[in-house]
Amino acid sequence: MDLPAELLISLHPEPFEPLELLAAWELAAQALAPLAAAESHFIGRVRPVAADGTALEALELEHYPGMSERRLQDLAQELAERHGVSRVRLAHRVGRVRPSEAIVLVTVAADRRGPAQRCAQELLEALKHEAPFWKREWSGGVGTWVEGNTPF
Amino acid sequence: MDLPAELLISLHPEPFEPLELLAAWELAAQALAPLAAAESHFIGRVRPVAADGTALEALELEHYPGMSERRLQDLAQELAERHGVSRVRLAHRVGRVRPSEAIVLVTVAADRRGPAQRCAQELLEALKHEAPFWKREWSGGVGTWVEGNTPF
Amino acid sequence: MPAPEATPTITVRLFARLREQAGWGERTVPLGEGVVSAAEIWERLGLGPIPLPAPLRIAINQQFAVADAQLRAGDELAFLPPISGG
Amino acid sequence: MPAPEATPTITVRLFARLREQAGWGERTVPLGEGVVSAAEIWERLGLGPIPLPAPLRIAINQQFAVADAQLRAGDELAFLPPISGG
Repeated sequence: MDLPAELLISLHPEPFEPLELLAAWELAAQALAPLAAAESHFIGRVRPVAADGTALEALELEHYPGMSERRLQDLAQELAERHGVSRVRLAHRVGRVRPSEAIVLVTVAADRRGPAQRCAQELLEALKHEAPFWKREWSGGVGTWVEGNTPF
Repeated sequence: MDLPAELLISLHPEPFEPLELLAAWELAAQALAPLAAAESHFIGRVRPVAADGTALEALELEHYPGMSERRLQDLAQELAERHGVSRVRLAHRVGRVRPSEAIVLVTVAADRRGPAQRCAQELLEALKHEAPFWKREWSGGVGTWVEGNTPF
Repeated sequence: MPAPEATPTITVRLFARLREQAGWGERTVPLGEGVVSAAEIWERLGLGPIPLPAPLRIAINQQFAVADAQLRAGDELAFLPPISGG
Repeated sequence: MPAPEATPTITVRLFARLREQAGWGERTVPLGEGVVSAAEIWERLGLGPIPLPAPLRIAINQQFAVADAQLRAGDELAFLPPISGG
């Protein structure tokens, strides 16, 4: 892959539909060239239970405007280059997210399945640890900051 | 995950739209329970070039009716159990497939990202080697059987 | 008139390159006397020498099997060239 | 009337749990004399003792930085509790 990867990154203060974003992304790609031979997607959604087992009302996602977009861009670019993939689509919610709503969409298109899968997987891990987002669980009217991530 | 995984497997003699299958699959899941916290998808499409570098007209996918469906079912079930995932959606083309059309869709829903990603990845490798499908590349009016798979 | 005694047979199926090389995809084959293995059918039908080439696989009744698996009347035996799915 | 001499300042930002504990999210802080590090600002603002707790991270002008990075007038310094994105 000699051309630089095309990256599309967006933050969403309102709910987004992962499959609609994917459809728009594929449509835009198709206008330029045949769709890639391999596409790997990951959708993360809010669990209905908090870490302590109680019912979750909502997950609040705080972020660092400006820095979060830049970090996501840098992480996507770095991993896209390392794996030689052609396109990356990344969407992340911010604000108050309700159970079963999507928090994150990671999509990678490449000429081979290995790079597409590995890049999508590594990008997901990278953004969980290397981009300034913070989760607070709301349960029974009480907010609790989540420090660290769920086990892989 | 104590319940057995829900498996949905289909063979398609005509082109299928991966995102439409996914939308229908999510809709059916949503009717029963909140969507899973982690969903991993893979879409494989036909490359526009044959193994020898010439332009590909079409890929012909021969299969063993009856055995191919059963093998896909068994592989999905075995891997779903091993990884403890909740839902698997698998679609595979047969017949004459044109460049950039989808050949395969592998989707796994689970409560955690690790099992969803690993199960989707292993299921893709398994079906490439353990289900009776055979590819023939058509290029310049000549058909060439493909033995083995593209590198990972 | 009494029905003719049924000859025990199996169905043999070939796929992809093997089917094209042989010029047929499905045949009913008499099982003959004694125990018969998949490999013996391969040889008897002139599909090639035994042992079978390593990349070929065998299925009996749509389940993978080994070359010396014994066949029974009514079985469906298939010879499968190297798989290339997905 | 001559403009008052500009005092060199930086902007300090806190997020999530840190912001709530401190009761503020953004402040303009005079840089003072001599070289000043991120860790010194942390201590000076009464955010906690130094060295900073290991899980905290620092950003200067929206790039990750180390605790003893030197600050310059106009910098945006942020203290970031453990990240939990995705």
